[in-house]
Amino acid sequence: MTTATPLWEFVDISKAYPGVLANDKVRIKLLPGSIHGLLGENGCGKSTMIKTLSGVQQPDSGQILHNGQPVTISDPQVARDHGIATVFQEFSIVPTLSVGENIFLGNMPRSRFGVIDWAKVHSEAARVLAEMDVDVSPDAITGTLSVGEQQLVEIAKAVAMDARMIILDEPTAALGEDEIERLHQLLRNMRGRGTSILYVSHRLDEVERIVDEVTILRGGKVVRASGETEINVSEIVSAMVGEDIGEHYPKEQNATAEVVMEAHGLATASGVTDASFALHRGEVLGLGGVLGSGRTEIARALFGTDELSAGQLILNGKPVRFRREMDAIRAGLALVPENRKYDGLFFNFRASGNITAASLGGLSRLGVLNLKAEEQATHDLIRDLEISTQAEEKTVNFLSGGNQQKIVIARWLFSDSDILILDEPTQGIDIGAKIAVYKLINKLTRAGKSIILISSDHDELLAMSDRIAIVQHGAITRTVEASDLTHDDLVRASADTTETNLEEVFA
Amino acid sequence: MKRIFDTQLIGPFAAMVIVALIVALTTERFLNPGNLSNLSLQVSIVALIAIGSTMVIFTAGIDLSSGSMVALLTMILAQMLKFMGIPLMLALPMILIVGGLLGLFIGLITAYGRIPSFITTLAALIAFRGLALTFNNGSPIFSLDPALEPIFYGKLAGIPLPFFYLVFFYGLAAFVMNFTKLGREIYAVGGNPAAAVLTGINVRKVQTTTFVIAGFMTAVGAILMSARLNSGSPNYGQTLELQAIAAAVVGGASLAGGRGNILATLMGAMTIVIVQNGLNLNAAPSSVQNIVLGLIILLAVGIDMWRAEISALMGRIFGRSSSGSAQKVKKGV
Amino acid sequence: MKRIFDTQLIGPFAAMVIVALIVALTTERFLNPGNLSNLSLQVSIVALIAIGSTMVIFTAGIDLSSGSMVALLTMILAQMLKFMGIPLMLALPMILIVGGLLGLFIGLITAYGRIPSFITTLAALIAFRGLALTFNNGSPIFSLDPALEPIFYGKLAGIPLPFFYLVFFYGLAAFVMNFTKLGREIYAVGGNPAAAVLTGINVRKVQTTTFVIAGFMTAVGAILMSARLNSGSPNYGQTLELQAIAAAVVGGASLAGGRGNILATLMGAMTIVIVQNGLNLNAAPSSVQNIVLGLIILLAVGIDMWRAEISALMGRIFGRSSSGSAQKVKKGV
Amino acid sequence: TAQAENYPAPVPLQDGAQAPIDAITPTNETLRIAYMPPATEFNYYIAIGEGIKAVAAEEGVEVFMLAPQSGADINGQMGMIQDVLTQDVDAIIFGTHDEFAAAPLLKQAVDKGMAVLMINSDIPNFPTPIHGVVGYSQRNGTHNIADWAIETYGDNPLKVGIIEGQPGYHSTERVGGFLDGIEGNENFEVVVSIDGKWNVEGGNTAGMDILQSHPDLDMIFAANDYMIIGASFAAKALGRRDIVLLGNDGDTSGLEEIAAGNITATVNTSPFLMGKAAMHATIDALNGSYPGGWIETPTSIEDKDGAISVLQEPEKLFPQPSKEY
Ligand SMILES: Nc1ncnc2c1ncn2[C@@H]1O[C@H](COP(=O)(O)OP(=O)(O)OP(=O)(O)O)[C@@H](O)[C@H]1O
Ligand SMILES: Nc1ncnc2c1ncn2[C@@H]1O[C@H](COP(=O)(O)OP(=O)(O)OP(=O)(O)O)[C@@H](O)[C@H]1O
Ligand SMILES: [Mg+2]
Ligand SMILES: [Mg+2]
Repeated sequence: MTTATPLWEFVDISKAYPGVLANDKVRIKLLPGSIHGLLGENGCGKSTMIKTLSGVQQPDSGQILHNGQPVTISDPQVARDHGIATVFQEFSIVPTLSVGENIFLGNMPRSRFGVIDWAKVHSEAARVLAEMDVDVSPDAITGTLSVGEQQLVEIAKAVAMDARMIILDEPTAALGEDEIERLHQLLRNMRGRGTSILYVSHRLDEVERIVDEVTILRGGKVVRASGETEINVSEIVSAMVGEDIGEHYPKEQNATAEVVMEAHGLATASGVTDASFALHRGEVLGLGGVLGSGRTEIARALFGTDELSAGQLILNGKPVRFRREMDAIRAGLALVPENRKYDGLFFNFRASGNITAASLGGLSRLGVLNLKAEEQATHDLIRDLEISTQAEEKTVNFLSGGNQQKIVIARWLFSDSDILILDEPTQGIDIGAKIAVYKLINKLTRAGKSIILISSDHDELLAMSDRIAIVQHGAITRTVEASDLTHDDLVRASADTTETNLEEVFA
Repeated sequence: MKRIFDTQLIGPFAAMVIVALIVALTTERFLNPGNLSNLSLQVSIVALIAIGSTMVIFTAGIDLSSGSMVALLTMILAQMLKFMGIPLMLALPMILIVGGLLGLFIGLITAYGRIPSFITTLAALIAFRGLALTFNNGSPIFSLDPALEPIFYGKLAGIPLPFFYLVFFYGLAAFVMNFTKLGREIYAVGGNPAAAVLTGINVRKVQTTTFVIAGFMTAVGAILMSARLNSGSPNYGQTLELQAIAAAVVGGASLAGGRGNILATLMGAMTIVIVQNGLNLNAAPSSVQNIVLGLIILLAVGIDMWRAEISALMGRIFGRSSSGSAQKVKKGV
Repeated sequence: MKRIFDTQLIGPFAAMVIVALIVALTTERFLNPGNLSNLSLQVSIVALIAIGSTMVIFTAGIDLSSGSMVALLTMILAQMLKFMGIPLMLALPMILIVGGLLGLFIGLITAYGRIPSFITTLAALIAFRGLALTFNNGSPIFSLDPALEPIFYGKLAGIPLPFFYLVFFYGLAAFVMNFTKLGREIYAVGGNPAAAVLTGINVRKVQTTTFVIAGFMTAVGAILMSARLNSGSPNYGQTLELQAIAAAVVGGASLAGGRGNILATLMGAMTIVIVQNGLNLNAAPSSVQNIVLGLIILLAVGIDMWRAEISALMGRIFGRSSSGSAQKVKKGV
Repeated sequence: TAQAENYPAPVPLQDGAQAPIDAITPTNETLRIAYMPPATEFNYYIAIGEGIKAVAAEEGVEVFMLAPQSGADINGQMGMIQDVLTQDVDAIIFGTHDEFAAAPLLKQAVDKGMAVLMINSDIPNFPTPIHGVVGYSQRNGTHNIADWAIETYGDNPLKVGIIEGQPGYHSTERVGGFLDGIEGNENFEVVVSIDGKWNVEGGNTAGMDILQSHPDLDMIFAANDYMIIGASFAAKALGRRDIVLLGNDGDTSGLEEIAAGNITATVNTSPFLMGKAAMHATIDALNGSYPGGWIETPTSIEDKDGAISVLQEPEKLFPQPSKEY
């Protein structure tokens, strides 16, 4: 660990939003050639800090020192001029523009006359993508790429700047194991060249693997400062949460022998090629695979969103055919989508409207809603799931990510679904909220419900599933007991190598 | 009840009262009983049409077609009454059905053709006016039926009938929006269509339904227009769609969808009509009327947008008391 | 060049050619040289205004104000020329500046007041018409200046001057959109405003700039209108804003922003004008003209929306050859 | 010639406003004539068009109408004239809300040898020379109804409200004629004057509002029949059946409202007959037998009895009355 003068030093940065003090005298020192983790629960103020450092907003008070000199970062352009590149938590690509343009957005290479130099845009973008080992054309329209590829473009934007400091706010939320490893390699290379890196993630396994020092925030305040001790996950967790939370993966075994759903050779136009599995009552069936392997598409096929082009679905022994989501919901299926913000929540509703959205038919007689029953049920669920009681009065945009996720799951508890498909249910939520979701999974399986769990966090998938189905190119190639798999097995089994002999892997 | 008269009504209600006070103080005859009942006549057509426009806005759509549809429907009604000898009692329900069908048509193209409602209703705005011109060589048709006028000018217990139509249809609309599955689905579709699909809400059906309602309410407005003028004309209803949208917007409906109170639209319409009435009573030229209406729209939306800032400012001026309320007003449904 | 004339132009160009062919086959005098040079006169005003409307649409905004602004600017110009004795050579640049300032005003309220452009420009649509009525007691001002007419009716080498204005301004606009920082920022703001903010693009400035451009181009249109009619009137320009939006939309601009080609707007405007010209040459009544225009808007957007489906259908009918192109056409800017 | 029966003798146009009749060079075997009123939205111009068509049918010439829908759409009208110029028409009968806008295009038409006549106008000096003008004197018409009102009601003090059209030549002339007529008469006091936008809807709103602000009004004059029809509904709704309502035009529906006792009187300007006169003059111009100049068509004031007798001659009306009188 170097002891050079910090490249950047942030002194007593405070920032308040109406009603919250999001950052309270936060101090961070960033050394050249070091990866600095910024950790904490949802809403503790990480992104707020990052926005301040990137010039997106101004701090209410505090000082920013660059090589010991005070500077003001008045807008993102100034940050860029100081060699700061940021990958924001919110997607900041423009879907209608090409990959090359996105990489140089706000910073397009121009000729002497201020005219955009398209040849250079193309060649430079191609160079950066090649350096990152990303196989995407600079001319591709970014909106047509997969979520993971878009995230990589996002990172390429920062890489292209050749910055002295690079800030990444949850860059791996949409990435698979493989891409994460490649990103880490890239970051290590940059660290080697003396770049200073500020890294935010809720995936603590990653933190252990790559971060040199950490700053932990709680309620906007620093509770552990840089470089004090060795990095140790359980200490980090207790510092973040403020208490010892015990077991990270409180798995219960509730699977029974009864088969509730069977899929035989499902295929869809959107990329499912051959999905077969059986789901038992009380079971958590994990879907493991690399980014873009088609797990989300399998979920969509099961839920009636995408039409089946082949195969058969059998529910409680009877063949079923879902033509739209409503059919699946009526048959007792539920889908907690991958992206709760865009596909899950109604931000114009309070908890009640969100929780009952999938059950309006059952909640009404002759089209008239039973509002009393709705209030009561909402109240009970908020109590049972330990959701913030603010949710009763305020619209859900005021809630933390964890509370939001619980509300989406509560929707399907209320609709009394028997089979829940959870697509990346813990993405972007903090460790405390994750554990709450795991407990919720236990509660559900205990009550005899079955769960299909999709997660790119291999530790989570291994710990919380009873069995794991390996997904490759839209096909389920193998289903095995979770306890028979190790982390490495899962990585290798799902790796994108068609030649790999799977028998060998599981041997 | 609490649900219907929620905090979203406070702003539009306050705006209406303030405007009424200003007009009452500056204009002698404003508070004449005759003038007050006049107001319910003046507001009725645009306010009834605005029910549909508002519901479409709640789903994050927009309806630009209602003005032209009024023209078309008054011509169809006139044709039926004057040249086809269809009796009034048969012609009126037929017009309501035609209105609903035109709405259905627009709704189907919008929802199932995946064409933005701005486009479909812009096309309808232009084409319906053209269709209206195909009747009677494009000439107005007058003196339709003596029994038509009382529908607009009639009174019950001294109160103009349009007042009762307003109470009835706004009561019904408030009930639908707050107490029925359809109402909730309309807000859900406007709030997040992708999420609505994944929760099993038939988004296209809901969108189509709002256009059917809009078409039906436009037909109600067209009947009142015909009754008011005892005639049909391809020129009626020009810019009526903008007035209806203005009423919704002054009432605080968000064009982004998902947010707003249907009763606030009535208050928005009242606010606009009170101002126009006040200006008319003072014989203000139409130039002033236009400028004032433009400013009202801007102010109403501006105040809604800057509520947090204004309340913070008020807080700074009058002490901290009002600071909490800014957040509260955003309360959902 | 390849960048400007990209695949997004194919559709609108094909539409224009098909429409022109149909009109040419059904109408004797369509291909008269006189009539062809006529077309550039007919299209000029709306096409020039549509440059600004299209740029606003690219940022995911909408400009409803241009029609009324034309009325206001023709009145201001008339006032200056007729009653204030300001010479033409001074009055014209002043009108361009006033247009830009009005656009700036709308842009500032929209961008910095965080009010949706639909609202600000709806308010402007109403208020500008009112302002126009404040001049000369609301009466038109005729017979402004003999030197005004040649601006519209003049010719160079036998080609009407408006043709050259179109070439100049569309050339400039295409250059701005494709080869300058501003152009790319406009697309970025329309494609994802949040991302644009985070990348350091001054979103509000970009939005404001598009409205300034829109105001300026509207002033250009207003000057041509005054030159054509040698007068100013508070009634000019009604529904011109809708025609300009229709041109953009028929040219394939997405109202959701971020996508479209500015030259396609010219083709959209041409398509509309060719149809109107064809109908005029056949003395079609305004009812038919309206209905046809409504259908064109719907069809143009429909074909754009259903491109994938249509191409799949074609593929099924004519063999698989065309199936790949559907994706390609959606390719960006 | 036959002209004296078909239309009153023309009055010469002002100096330099008359285009030479002998320069007209018809090109078509069957004459082809364009009728281009300012808008289709006014029934009045449709009625003129019917008069034109009636003569066309008698004389075996071809006539077509082309006009924008809205009277405000002058740009649209110019576009249409421009499109017509590229066709082989022999004559244009036009009406416009903006003579100066139309002037350069009509100059082209005259230069091409077309016969060019303006309809529904009383301006004898169009900005570019044309062949003829057909219309009634706007100012005289409403001056006459003012005289009639003084004669009929002038013995007692009267409060008068005026509903104007949208500002412009027609509104100025008609309202001006009425004001000229009552000027100097102490019993007539104009207490309010507002815009009724030329249509029934606008007239109704205006009527409602002026009767609210001036409940003591005795008389309303509106600059056209549509607006006074709108105002009559307002008067009826407010129980003011006694109020004197005066219009201008002689639109069939206006006459029927007078016959029904809902409106008091109007200036009957016989648009159908005006159309016939214009068409005869145009055909004569193409034949060289029309000397050029302004043809003033007659107007009359029609109260209830007068309206009924006009309605008894439906062959001179368009549209046809809704019943037999
Ligand atoms: N624009 C804003 N307006 C008001 N409050 C905000 C705003 N942005 C963030 N906040 C609030 O500030 C606090 C800190 O939010 P921030 O986004 O910095 O948290 P975070 O640590 O990044 O959380 P996460 O891990 O969920 O990304 C939260 O209480 C949040 O609700
Ligand atoms: N909008 C899109 N248009 C075209 N192809 C897409 C689109 N979105 C995703 N794909 C493709 O579909 C496949 C699945 O993409 P996605 O990243 O959504 O994977 P996924 O199924 O969610 O993966 P995971 O297994 O991580 O859940 C990939 O091959 C991707 O390139
Ligand atoms: Mg964050
Ligand atoms: Mg996925």
